[in-house]
Amino acid sequence: MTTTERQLVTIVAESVLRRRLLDDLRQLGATGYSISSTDGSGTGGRNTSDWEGPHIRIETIVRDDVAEAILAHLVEHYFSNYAVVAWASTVRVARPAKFD
Amino acid sequence: MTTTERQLVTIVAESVLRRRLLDDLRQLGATGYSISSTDGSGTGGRNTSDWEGPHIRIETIVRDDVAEAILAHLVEHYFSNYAVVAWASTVRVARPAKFD
Amino acid sequence: MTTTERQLVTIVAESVLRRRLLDDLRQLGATGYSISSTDGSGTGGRNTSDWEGPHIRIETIVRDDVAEAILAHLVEHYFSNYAVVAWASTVRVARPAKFD
Amino acid sequence: MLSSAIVDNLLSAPVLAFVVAVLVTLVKGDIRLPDGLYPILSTYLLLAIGLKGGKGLADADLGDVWQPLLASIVLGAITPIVAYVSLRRLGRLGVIDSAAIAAHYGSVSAVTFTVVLAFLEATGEPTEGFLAGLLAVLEIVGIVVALAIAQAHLAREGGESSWGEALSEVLRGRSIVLLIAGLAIGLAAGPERLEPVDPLFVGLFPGLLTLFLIEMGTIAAQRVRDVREAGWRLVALALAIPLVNGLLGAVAGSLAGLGVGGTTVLATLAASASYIAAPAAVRIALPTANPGLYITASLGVTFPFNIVVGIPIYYAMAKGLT
Amino acid sequence: MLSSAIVDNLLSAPVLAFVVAVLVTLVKGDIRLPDGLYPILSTYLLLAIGLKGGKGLADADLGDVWQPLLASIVLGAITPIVAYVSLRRLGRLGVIDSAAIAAHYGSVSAVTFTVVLAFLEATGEPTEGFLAGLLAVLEIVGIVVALAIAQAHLAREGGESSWGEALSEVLRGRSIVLLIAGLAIGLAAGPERLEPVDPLFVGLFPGLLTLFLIEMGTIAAQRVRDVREAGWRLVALALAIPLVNGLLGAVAGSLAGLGVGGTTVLATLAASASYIAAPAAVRIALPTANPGLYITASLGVTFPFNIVVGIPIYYAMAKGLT
Amino acid sequence: MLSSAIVDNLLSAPVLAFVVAVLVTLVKGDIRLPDGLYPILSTYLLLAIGLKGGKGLADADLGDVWQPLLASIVLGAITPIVAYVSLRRLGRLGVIDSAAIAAHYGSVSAVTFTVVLAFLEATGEPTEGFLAGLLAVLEIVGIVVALAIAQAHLAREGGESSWGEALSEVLRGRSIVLLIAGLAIGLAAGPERLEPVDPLFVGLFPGLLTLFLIEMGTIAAQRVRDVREAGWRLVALALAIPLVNGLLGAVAGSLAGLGVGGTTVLATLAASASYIAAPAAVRIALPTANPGLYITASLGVTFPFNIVVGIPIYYAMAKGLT
Ligand SMILES: Nc1ncnc2c1ncn2[C@@H]1O[C@H](COP(=O)(O)O)[C@@H](O)[C@H]1O
Ligand SMILES: Nc1ncnc2c1ncn2[C@@H]1O[C@H](COP(=O)(O)O)[C@@H](O)[C@H]1O
Ligand SMILES: Nc1ncnc2c1ncn2[C@@H]1O[C@H](COP(=O)(O)O)[C@@H](O)[C@H]1O
Ligand code: NA
Ligand code: NA
Ligand code: NA
Repeated sequence: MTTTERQLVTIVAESVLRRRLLDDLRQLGATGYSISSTDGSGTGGRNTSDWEGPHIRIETIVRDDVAEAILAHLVEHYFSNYAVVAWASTVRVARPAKFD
Repeated sequence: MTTTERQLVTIVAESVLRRRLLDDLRQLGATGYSISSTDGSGTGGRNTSDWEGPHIRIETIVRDDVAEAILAHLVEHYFSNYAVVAWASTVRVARPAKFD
Repeated sequence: MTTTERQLVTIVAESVLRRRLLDDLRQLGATGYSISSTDGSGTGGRNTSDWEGPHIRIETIVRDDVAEAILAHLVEHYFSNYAVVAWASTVRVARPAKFD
Repeated sequence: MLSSAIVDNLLSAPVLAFVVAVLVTLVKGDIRLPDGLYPILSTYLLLAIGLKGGKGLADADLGDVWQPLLASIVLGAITPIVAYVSLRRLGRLGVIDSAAIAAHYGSVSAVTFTVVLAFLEATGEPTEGFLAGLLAVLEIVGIVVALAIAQAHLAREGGESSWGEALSEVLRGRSIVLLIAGLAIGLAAGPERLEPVDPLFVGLFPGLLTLFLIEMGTIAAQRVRDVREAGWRLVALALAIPLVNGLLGAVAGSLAGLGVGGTTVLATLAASASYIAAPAAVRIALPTANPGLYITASLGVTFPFNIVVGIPIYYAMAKGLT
Repeated sequence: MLSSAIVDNLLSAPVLAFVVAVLVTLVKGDIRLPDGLYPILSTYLLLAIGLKGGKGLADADLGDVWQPLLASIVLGAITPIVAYVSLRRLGRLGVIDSAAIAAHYGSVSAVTFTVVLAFLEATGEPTEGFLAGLLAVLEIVGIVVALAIAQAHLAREGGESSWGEALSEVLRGRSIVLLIAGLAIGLAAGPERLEPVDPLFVGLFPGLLTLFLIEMGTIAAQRVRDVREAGWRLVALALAIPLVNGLLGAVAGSLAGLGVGGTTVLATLAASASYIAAPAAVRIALPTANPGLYITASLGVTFPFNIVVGIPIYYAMAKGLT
Repeated sequence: MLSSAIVDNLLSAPVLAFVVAVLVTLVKGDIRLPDGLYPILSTYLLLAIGLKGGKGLADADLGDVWQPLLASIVLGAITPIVAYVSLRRLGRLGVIDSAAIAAHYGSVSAVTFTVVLAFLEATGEPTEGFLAGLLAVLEIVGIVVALAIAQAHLAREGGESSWGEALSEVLRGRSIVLLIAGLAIGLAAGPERLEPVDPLFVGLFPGLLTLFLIEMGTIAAQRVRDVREAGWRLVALALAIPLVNGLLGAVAGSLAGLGVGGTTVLATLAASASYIAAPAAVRIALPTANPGLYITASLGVTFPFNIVVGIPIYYAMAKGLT
């Protein structure tokens, strides 16, 4: 069957950003997302999850341009002050229209 | 070390499909899977997780042909009536035989 | 915006290995990780999670050479005796330095 | 008289918690219970109900039980048909959606059951101990009948329906299994041997039910938007069907020789709509049915109606009839 | 006298559990409670506190309440300023970090509140029922004042601060919402109607608080490393500010006509530092503030100090002043 | 006499819950408790046991304690050797698998401990308060001895074994830590000061144990398939070893001057097999050992055997010997 390429953007962030990030995603053109919680540690040293509770892990399948926009947005607004990590990868989906 | 390419198929679906989807995966040739729960929202509007509980998120590493078969199967049996999203991506594994 | 390629290594393992695996990752050069829990089944037949509790699922973004080293390390030390599955995929990140 | 019963019910901790949670959620306050607590509480409630029923059965003699049991089976067969016919005729809904919704009204809501027990407890009205046994019966029969209706239709159409699977989904599902396990343990151990576990399963019951209803309130409130979309016909029927089925339940209860308490409970069960077992079964058996309709009706309208004003009404019916 | 009160407090189950958990964690023992239990326990504690306060308000007449209420608002305005000024002057911290920390000392710690209640309960000292109402007020006012300070400064700098959002974060946040929901339910239902839920919300309270403090101990212990980094100035202030604010609280309480118990509670609230509502609000409103400073001060130093030795001190102050 | 004790035990809520859960799971019913409840319950049980033991130690004087303590250490050394030798000789298993399984029989099952306490409670048989202290000792010694056996062998073979790590895994692991933390808190606070937390840690104990055993039943039932594979030799030994070790425990208990209750408990501990601490340690120290063997033996055969029929047998032994 024919599949189409889309971008899967995964964001791991401290939970206090939950509402904000989900709003941002919608505005940047994501049509949906999946969210779960995760723990972890990184270079930020101090782990906010100790008092904020577990991090959130967001996955959203989007068009390439939206993926670009999301990463750029994260860099501009969150990377400097918050515990946020994000990555994008190419995936194949069966119903591309659902994510446009 | 030498790695071999396989397909990682990720399925996010409403929890009521749990038993069915896992049976389907086995029959379609998946040798194993990992399953966790997730929340989310999409174009389906109404979120079944409100009363069904969190969605399930299934990951299964399979051969390319099996990945194709899984996506095709999902499109045919579930996409129209259920809250299901799935994507496939290429990953590298160390023990390909384990997934054949 | 410019993104750089890195490797996302995902490890699913029985929970008893938690402390060990996280130590190994640090020593092999991972600068951070995200960890959550998952259930699943595979070819190992008997599912250790019945009495050990859910598996752990570790994600770590690393340089290509570190990814190689991690997979090699897992094959050598864990694959034969423990319930461990791992895969690597190429992802794009905005702040490559964070993962070096 | 009725109004005072409504106020008493409204000011009881569980119902009050439900109403407060609905209001808070409507003003966008975050009062959801932590994930993981909801399944724990529902597991607890089902087990506790089962144990209570099992203890009751241990004391009761078969003579008292068979008539209410028969009445429950009959109700399980009639109530979904009442729902189905009114949804088709008055609700102008298709066969599938009508059958889907009917399955919810044929089945029962265990939480509504616990609320009516708490209400009667507070009112000082005694209840037969074995009523939880009827709950298990009613939960199943109604779903089966409603799915059979859809099944028959689909067969005629040549459409495929996996209702065998749906049935086993119900029978092996946690809600039925926990209820029956509780019944079995309670029946085998009997009241004395269960005293050590009473602090958990009896003493904490009202408190944990209150906690649970906070979560129910947030869930129900999220359905309000859908209620608007669902249209006035469905909303009206989601209020009318419980009253009709409640009356049938009250009649059946009094005929079966239940006291005022037991009759009130049977009426409430008949009036209640399932929002756990039924949706899961229907989702499998009738995937094309619109969840927006059956969840909105059962969870968004009938459930709040029953626990806030319905229960006192069924109590009044029971007193009138026995 | 004071020392014996400290020993009594230290040997109470909740405080002892906290201390043991700290020690175990420091020797790398794994005593963390399972994930998911922490949010369940904090939800429970907030609801239980709210219900208790609501019951108290139901009994109290407005005449007794308005003065303490006023005192709380005044305290909510003064305590963060005390903190801010001392952090700027003595702590030599920047505006942002000072305001961020001040928000924590302006707000309150609900857990510290529950520990002082348990302490007074054990001491046999009666407390006014409506105190939990003051908790809700104090939790908010202090944060607002402190954020306003930062806000004013940032405005001058032309910097952007999303403090409107931060405020709604606090007001709609679970801790305030659960507290207020509990107050509303308790107030509406009143003591008699809540008796069925007392086994859960009253009977289990000390035990679940003890369980909760085990988790708090592990979290506080993880901050110890940070305490070293934070420097002696901040640590000293994290001990001094509570004592000053505690004294202010004791004075305010006695002026407001509270008894020894109520005055002790108000002093403890004034002395306590928030580590749930405040951090979340500050993280949003002042993202450039260093969490390493405000969490270490509130959770790593002030919280342990207050529950182990602070409470008996505030109790002594209260007895001296009333 | 014995048979009636077996029936009494079988009809107690916890054991009944276990049996019902096993049966339900075997007929593919879904009675698993929600994820997250299992770790919460085991945390609770370990803390509650520890607190009980701590209270007991607070009252006991060293004179009564040192003999049972010595007996426990001796048992901790002998029982794994009994297991190891019989598994090698009669079970015809390799060194690694024999040592791995022996570690489980040398260690103890805290849940079996709680079931025997509940059984004696129901029987009205008094027990020494400090027994939970022995539990902590026994849990560790047996594992160490068994791992030492394997260690010695592996050293000879020149094979590598990370048993230091395994040991710290046990000592820092949650089960030991929670137990010891509970003991410390109970010992320091003493009975009076712990009264406020009794509703949680004493009152709810039988109920929460019952809930826990439902989950244990589902887990044990999942091992049934493995039991078939494991072969009759292992199954036979998984029934014989507990009886032998139980007898040794009963003898040791009576020699150590314990009463019938305490002797029954020590016998049960000696007979019980660990399925939490031991598997985790063995998985690390002896990765090549086959979990299918040691989990099946301890969890699939010995655990059900002990709680259903073993305990009354050990009780009979104790009565015969003291
Ligand atoms: N290299 C990484 N791979 C995967 N997740 C990471 C990585 N680095 C950081 N994270 C996640 O991002 C969170 C914040 O990281 P940091 O901002 O570096 O403290 C951590 O708690 C992890 O959950
Ligand atoms: N674009 C997306 N990216 C990631 N997950 C999605 C996306 N769209 C939907 N989902 C997930 O799939 C579920 C069902 O989506 P839908 O069928 O569109 O309502 C949602 O609840 C999400 O968990
Ligand atoms: N093909 C697969 N795809 C995804 N996860 C797998 C796969 N096979 C095994 N796993 C995960 O790895 C764990 C151990 O697998 P195994 O060692 O094959 O028993 C399982 O419990 C799953 O969580
Ligand atoms: Na019904
Ligand atoms: Na304060
Ligand atoms: Na043993």
